[in-house]
Order: sequence, then structure tokens, then C-alpha cells
Amino acid sequence: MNPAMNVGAAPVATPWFFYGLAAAAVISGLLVITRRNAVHSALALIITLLSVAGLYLMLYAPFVAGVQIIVYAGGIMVLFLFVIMLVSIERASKERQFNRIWPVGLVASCALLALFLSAFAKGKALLPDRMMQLPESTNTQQIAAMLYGDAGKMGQYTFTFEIASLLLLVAILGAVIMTKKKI
Amino acid sequence: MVPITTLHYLVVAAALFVLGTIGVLTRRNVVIVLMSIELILNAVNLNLVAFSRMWGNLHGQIFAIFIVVDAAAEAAVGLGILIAFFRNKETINVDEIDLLKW
Amino acid sequence: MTDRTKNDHAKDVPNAAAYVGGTKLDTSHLELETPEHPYLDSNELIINMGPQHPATHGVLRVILKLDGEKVLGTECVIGYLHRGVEKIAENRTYTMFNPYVDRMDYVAAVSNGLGYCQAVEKLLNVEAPPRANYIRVILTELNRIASHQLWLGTHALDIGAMTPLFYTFRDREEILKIFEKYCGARLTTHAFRIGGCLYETYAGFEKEVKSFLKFVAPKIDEYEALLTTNRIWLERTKNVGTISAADAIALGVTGPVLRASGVKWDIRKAIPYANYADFDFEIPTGENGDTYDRYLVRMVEMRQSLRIIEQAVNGIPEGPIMAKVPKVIKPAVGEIYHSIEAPKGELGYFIVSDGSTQPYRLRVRPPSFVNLQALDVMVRGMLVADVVAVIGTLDIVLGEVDR
Amino acid sequence: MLNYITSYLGSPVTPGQAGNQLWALIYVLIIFAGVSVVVMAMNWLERKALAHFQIRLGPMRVGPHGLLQPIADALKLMLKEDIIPSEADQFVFWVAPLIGLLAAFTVYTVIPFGPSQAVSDMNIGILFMLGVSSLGVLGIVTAGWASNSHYPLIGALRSSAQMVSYEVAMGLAVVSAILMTSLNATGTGTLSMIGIVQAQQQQGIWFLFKFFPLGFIAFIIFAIAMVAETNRAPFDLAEAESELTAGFHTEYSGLRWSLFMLAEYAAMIAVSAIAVTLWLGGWMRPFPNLLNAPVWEFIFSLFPALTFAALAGFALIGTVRMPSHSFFKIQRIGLGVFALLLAFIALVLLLIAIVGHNSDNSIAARTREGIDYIYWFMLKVSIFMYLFIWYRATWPRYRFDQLMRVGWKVMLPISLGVLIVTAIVGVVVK
Repeated sequence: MNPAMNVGAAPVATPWFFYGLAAAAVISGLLVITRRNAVHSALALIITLLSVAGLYLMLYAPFVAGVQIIVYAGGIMVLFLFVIMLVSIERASKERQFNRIWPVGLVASCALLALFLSAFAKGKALLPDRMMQLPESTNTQQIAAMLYGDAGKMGQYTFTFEIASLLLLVAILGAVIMTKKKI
Repeated sequence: MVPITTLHYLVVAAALFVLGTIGVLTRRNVVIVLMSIELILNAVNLNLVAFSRMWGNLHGQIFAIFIVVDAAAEAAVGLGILIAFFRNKETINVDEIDLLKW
Repeated sequence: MTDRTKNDHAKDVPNAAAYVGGTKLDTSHLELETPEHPYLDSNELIINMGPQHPATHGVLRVILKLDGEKVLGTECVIGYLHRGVEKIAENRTYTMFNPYVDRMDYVAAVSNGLGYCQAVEKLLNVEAPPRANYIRVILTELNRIASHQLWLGTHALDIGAMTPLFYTFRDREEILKIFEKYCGARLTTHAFRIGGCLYETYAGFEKEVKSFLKFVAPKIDEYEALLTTNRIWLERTKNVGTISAADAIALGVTGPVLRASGVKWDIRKAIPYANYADFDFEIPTGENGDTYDRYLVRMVEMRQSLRIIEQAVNGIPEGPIMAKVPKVIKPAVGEIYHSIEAPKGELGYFIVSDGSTQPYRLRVRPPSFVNLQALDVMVRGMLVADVVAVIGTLDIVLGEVDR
Repeated sequence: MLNYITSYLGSPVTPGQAGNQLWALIYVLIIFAGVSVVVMAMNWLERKALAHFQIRLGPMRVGPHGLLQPIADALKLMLKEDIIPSEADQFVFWVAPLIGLLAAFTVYTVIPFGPSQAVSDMNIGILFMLGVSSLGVLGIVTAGWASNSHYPLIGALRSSAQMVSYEVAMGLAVVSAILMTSLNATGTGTLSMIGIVQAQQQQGIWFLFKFFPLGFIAFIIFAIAMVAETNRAPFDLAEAESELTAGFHTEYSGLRWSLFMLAEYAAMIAVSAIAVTLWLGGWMRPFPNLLNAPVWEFIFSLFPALTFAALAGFALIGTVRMPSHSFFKIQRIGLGVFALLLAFIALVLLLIAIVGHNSDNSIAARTREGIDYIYWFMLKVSIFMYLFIWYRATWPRYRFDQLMRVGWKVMLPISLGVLIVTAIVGVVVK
């Protein structure tokens, strides 16, 4: 409750936590794209998502972390698992797993990674070597102020927020119509 | 021990992003392709939140939340299409989804 | 042979002649045959309910074809409890076979015995004395209440209400105590003999039966308080497993299941046996033929049974309890069909005698077996949970289905 | 080091906020052990209460009145063979109960048993709780899938659809309670669990009675949704024994099965704790603002001791009334010892209450307060636990389509309406 209490204490932000979470995220990300069985992939993806939620917490973004857990791990992944169970996967897991152009995809992606890394190496000096201390305890309130506005005036992202809700509505309608028996 | 800087997060995000693109480009199973797209979106989110911390404002986090909304919409519609497709063709392989009409 | 068309009750059945009088039944609307490839849906799931399943009341096996949770079709596999009762009958004398019938519908053993004894009596052309008939009616109606109580408890348990089971078992215990005192057995009673009863009532029998009547009437109200107006119970049973009167008659369904569809057919009234004609009681019928109506019909039946028992116990005459039956039962050559209204429906015995001490052929028409046919009609298009509810409401006993 | 340990004692905040990881760990261990013990007690209580609803006795043989039955059960389950079906997905089958258990227990990190009696006070406490408890469904879904059998699969599908549906109504009901926290001078609400209780304290009213009947309706919606979330009767479709034999855990046995049970009961306690925190004033005793004289304070702090004394009295009566047969001799001794144990706890609590009230020692006073807080919190939670048992004894089971209809067509509109009306009333009042 007391904002002064938290800032600076930051007991969890030790490097080890970062390396552990990052390793978990990347390794299970690797499992996501290599598993034969889609349920295993989904479980690995859940681990990735939770690790990324942990990274958000380390970045003083608890609200985003909470949203990540609720929406991603609790919602979207359950949807994924649900669909995997609906479509029989026994046959899919016995078939060829990679498409014919997989070498092209792999090379392109590796090139992309090389591009990223070279950009990081070049631009390292440009990145400010600082991590701002964001006030964790008022994070939610600040996000709310930006989304909905503060004390009578419109928030910066109110309009965007409404558009996002419209997008969700369209997605709901689309999903419902798609899954109807007769299209 | 090196203190954790923004660059660390960027590298992790880049790794996740590339894993996602590999998944999208090489896998045949649509469900796993969709999951790989989630990986890509997560990598982007991680970048945004890391930059948000770097600049000390919350715009990045707001963007991250919007991307989560987008991901939810994408998953719902994508899986809806998948189910409709599976009902008609009994397959969930992307390289067999090559007709615009069936 | 009993000629069904000649009974007075036929006027109660709507258009009874069409159904009963030998006219060819129009079953085209029933769709009893499962089409070859009816469903192109890829989500079809075949699950095997039973023979070891908590809700199939024994060893019934139902193969369910599901679309998600929706039942596309069912197939009953029976015979896991087959003991060849009918074949055994051909190798036992009439007297020796009597205890075997108790093992068919073991929750209504008294009714089974009554049907068999009366069938043989009919074959022998003997009539049980009046006092024996009164005792028979009292015990059979007590047994009907016990059977319905057991049905109610298990049916409620299937639908998820655990508690009524223990209430009904508590009260069923009192009936079983009376049986035990009367003939020494609680479940497979072997209470009656060919020609009457073997045992005279014990001292205080009337008093105990009367006190039981006083005891159980409020208990039935108690069951109703738990269920009749319970919203979830209503939702689970209303419009579930509906069967129309025409379908029910075409499928040969009898008993409370038929009456709940609105057909006023009760053998106690239609073709009175024992001395049911002496008693004043009503036949409850339902309107919609759904699970809830069947529930209500059975609840009213319990109350009507109490009425019958009350009249019987007040009017029980003195006199012999056994007719003159030869020591060795050797009926004349001939055949006989006799049916009674068991708790589950029409229980019929068809006996062919070749003049020897053993039946040439004995065939049982078990109500559970016939009623079970209606399962498929009742659950098509319903959900898995309704299959359980419908199996419960049909009140089948696998001992009787398989024999 | 000693300083590090003792420095936290007397601190008015949670160990997480104070940055004291050692005490946080101790709290975690205490909560883990406590929840496990409560789950065992709950197991016994459910069997006994259910038995008495159903005019039978329940466990009577193991220990006096079956008091040791849960221990015997736990022992049996641990020694049982752990069967993994050969066609099952071995790894997922193995890991599924752990997912459920982890989700159920992680929630306890933010449950406030008192203003400082929590592991940590997160800024996003309630969001975290809802999120983590929604992970429990993953354990059920994976268990059902990994069993590679039809009944578990149907159970898992039912369960996932059910939990996702009811989460929506549940979340909206929670939001309407959170809206009420913002009715203060600054106009900023809070998601922190401790903050929510403190908001009720400041506004001088449980949110159950706030804007009556708005808070009450939201509470009822939550109370229904939480039964559905924990897969309890009448919403226990995922494990409906009469339809799906045992639903998602049909293929499980032994220890792995007991982990599912542990997770289920832990989740029940957790959601009850959310309800208590949001609507029933959390750790607060009745009328903390009205009856705030020291003498009232003292009277209310006697309640824990009195409760245990009453329990000891009951046990004592049971001991006296036990039939004087040699068979019951050990049972009688056991129950007597149990009564003495309860009486001893009552005595200790009484001493703490008196000493804490009179002395100026901050640690004693804090201990007394802490016991008070935990007592009232657990008392409120136990009401919900009793309700869970009561529901199970009374109601038949819903059918799946009816469950969905209730969730989407009844509860969701009502909770949305309550949310909107609460927002309007809140603005108007302010």
C-alpha cells in the first residue's frame, strides 16, 4: 500500500532469476516448435508464457504479467488444448512434421536472427545503459489512467481501447460463425 | 555478475521471435503454427515492456496489453477457421490448405 | 389363453383396437433401425458405458455413439447376468422351480413369485383361498413400494442427488423386516406356494403393517419435499427421455413408463388377478411421457399401494391359506399365459405343459427387458447425462433383463 | 543473522513487502502445512457432515469418531500402486496432477489472513489470484487428455468449457467489488487483497451490504461461480460419477489421485478466501468500527479461546457418553485426549488474549492480533466450506447444456448489469 516501501527494495530482480526465466522461455520455445505431439507443444508454450510473465514482473510490469497469466495461460491456451482435443491428432502426429520448404524457412529465420544480433551488436552503444525504476505499486492505477483517463479527462488510449473491444467483438462473431455446422 | 540491461531482454525476445518464425515457416500442423505466432507476439511484447522500463513510461505496457487482446482475437478466429477446415477436409496440415475454395 | 381384446379396460386405451387387436402396427415413424452411415461428422465418438459402470444398474452395457455430448445412437448389450432361468425351468418340477423366479427381479421377488404361482394355478385350475389372496396382495403391494423406493434412491443418485438414496433405504428396511418376519427371507423371499401361501401370518402382522402404513406415508412426502419442486431436478427430468403413447405401445412398454405417457393400462384393473377387483384404487397417468412424469407416476403409485394395503389389511378374512393342490403337480397338457402388474410393468409367464411334472417350456415376459427397448428411442438426440437419467427412469433390473 | 530473523517481528507489513525472504519462506511453509492439515480435516468433516445429512454415521472405526480416518486414508493412498495406463501419455499423465496442485497452492501467496499475515501483498493481488486459479483447469484438461480414454476426455472437455465460462461471470462479479474500493477520498481503487479489506474497513461496511442489493447480488454470482470453478456439486460434471465414472481422474490411482483431491480442496479454500476477502470483510471481526472500545476489543479477542473451549466441551461430552463397553475403551481414551488437546489450545489462546491485551510488549500484542485476524478469517471461510458440503448433500447435478445456459444466459447478464449499475451508483454517490 505504501509506495515508498517497494521502490528500491526489488528483492527479486537478481540476475539469476533473469537467466533462469530466460532459459526456461527459450528452451520451452524450442520445444514448442519441435514436438511431434501438439499437446506437448501447448504445454511447452504454457511454460514459455509463464516465464515471460515472470520477466514482466522483473520489468516492473505486474499488470501486464497478470494479464499474460489470465488471458494467455488461462484463456488462450485452454482454447488451444480444447481445439487440439477436438481435432484428432493421432494421425497428425504420425505424419511428416515439417513442410517441404523447411530448409528455406530455417535459413531465412537464422538470417533474421543474425540480422537481429548484428543490429544489437552495432546498436549496443545507442541503447541507454539504464533501467528506470518504475513505481510498481501504482502500476495498475497508472495504466488505468492512460486507458480510461484521470479525473474527468479522456485517457490517451481510450479510443484505441474502444477499437480493441470492437476487434474482440468481431473476433467473437467470426469464431462463432466459423464453427457453425454449416458455413 | 553483469547487471541485467535492456539488451538482455532484447536478446531473449529475439530468440523467441526467431523460434516463432521457424515454427511458422517449417511446421505443417496448423495448431503448432498458431502457437508459433503466439511465440512471436510474446517476443514483441517482451521488447515493448523492456523498452517501457528503459524509458520509464508505460506506453510500452499499454501496447503489450493491446497485443495480448490482438493475440486472443487471432487465436479465436484462427482456431475457428481450423475447426471449420478440419470438419470439411479432415486434415490440419497447412500445406494441404492450398485451395481458396472447397 | 388370455384374450386381450375382450377386457373391459380396453376402452381406456386410446384407439386400443388398433394397437391390441392384432392389426399390423405402423412403426415407420419410429426409425428403429440405425442407418448405415448417418453422420459425416468427424467428431463422432463411440464410448462403452458399462458393463462396469456406476449408473447402469448392474451389468448393462450401452454402446453410445456420441457427437460431443449428443447421443446419436445407442446399442444395448445384455446377457452378462444370463443364468438360463427359462432353461432351468424345463429341468425342475413346478414346485422346485418356484424359488428361481425370485432371482429374476430380485428387488421385487414377491411379485415374481405371485405371477409364477398364479400361472401354475391357472394351469392346474385351482384357485387360491381368499385369505391367501389377501396376504398375497398385501405382500405384493409392500414389495411394490420397496421396489419403487429402491428405484427412487438409485434414480436420484444417478441424477446426482445422493441423499434420497439413504432415506429410501431406511424406509425400505421396514418392509424387508416385515418380509423377514413373515417368511424368514428379506430379498429373495419365496413367499408364496402354488395354491396359496405356506405360512400363516405371524402374530401382530396386521398391526405391524398398519403401523408401517402410518410410518411411510409422511416419508413419501419427505422424498417429494427433496425432489418434486427442486429446480435442478425439474430441469434434469422435464422433457428428458420423452416417449409418446403410440411409441410406447408400439414398443410394448408397460408399467409406469407406459402410464406416464398417458395410457391408462394397469393389469390390476384391466385383467384383475388375485383379488384386486375388490379394492378401490386409482391408476395414475402422466401427460408428457418424460422422466418427470414417470417420477410422479411412481410416487402416486406408492401412495395408491398404501391405499390397497390399508383396505386389504382391514378386510383380511379368516380361513385356510392353501387350496387343495396335489402333492405331485402334474398339470394336464396345455399352455397358459398369465401376467400380473409387477412394479416394473407387465410380468408374464407362458407355460407349456406336456403333462409331466416339469414344464415343457417356460417363457417369461420380463417388463425390464421390454422396457429397455425404449432406451434408444428415448435418448436419441439427448446428452450423455440424459442416458443415465433414462436408464434410471426405466427402472430396469438386470437380473430380469438377462434372466 | 539473528537480527535479520527478529527484525521482521513486530513489523506491520507482509514479509514480501518488507523484503524479508526468510520470513516469506517461513510463511509459505506454514501455509503449505496448514492448508494440507485443513484439507485433511475438511475431508473428515465432509464425510461426517455428509453422513449426518444422510442419516448415517460416516467413518467411526479409525480413531474416536473416525478422527484418524484422513491419516489412514492418506497412508493408504501413498502406499497404493501408482498405475499409469500403458496407452497413456506417460509424461503428461505424470505431470498433470502437479499442475493442478501448483495452481491451487500458488494462490495462497496473496491470501491475506491478516493485514500482515500474508506472504506478500501484490499490487495486482486479485488479478494474480484469478489468473493462477484459472491455471488449475490446465491440470484437469491435460489429465483428461493424457489418460487416452474416453470418459476422462469428456470430463476434461466439460471441465474446460465450464471453467472458462464461469470465469467470465466470476471476473465481472469481482470487478464490481473492486469498483467499490475506489469510493474513497482519492478515488483510486486497488487490486491488492489487503487493500480491498482495508477499503472495507475505511468505508465501514462489508461490500456484501454495500449499495444493497448490488453487492449482495455480485456476491451471490461469485458464490455460484466459485462452486462451478472448483467442480463441486451441483456443478461437478467433470467428475460426475454416475455419468463419467470419475471424469478426468478415472484412470488415476493412489498418490496421484490424492493430489487431485488435495488440489480440489485447496482450490475450494482459496476461492472461499477470495469471497471472504472481497465481500465479507476479510480478517475483520464483526463491527470493528462500531464496537471499537478496548473492552469490546478484549471480548472479541476471547472468541478463539471460547471456540476451542466449546469444541473441547463437545469432545468431552462425547467421551462421557461413549458406551461403556471394553471395545470402546481405547476410543474413549483417544477422544478424551483430543478433548484435552483442544482444551489446552483454548487455554493457550486465552493466555495470549489476556497477556496481549494487558502488556505493552509489542510482540505479544501482535501475536494476539494475528490470532484474532486468522480466527475470524478462517471462521468466515469455514462457513463457505460447510456450504460446499451442504450443496453436495442437497442438490442433483446439472446437465451440461443447462450449466452452460445458466453460465452464459443468466449469470453473465446479471453480473454485467450489476457491474454497470454499481459503476453508475458509485459515480452518483461520489
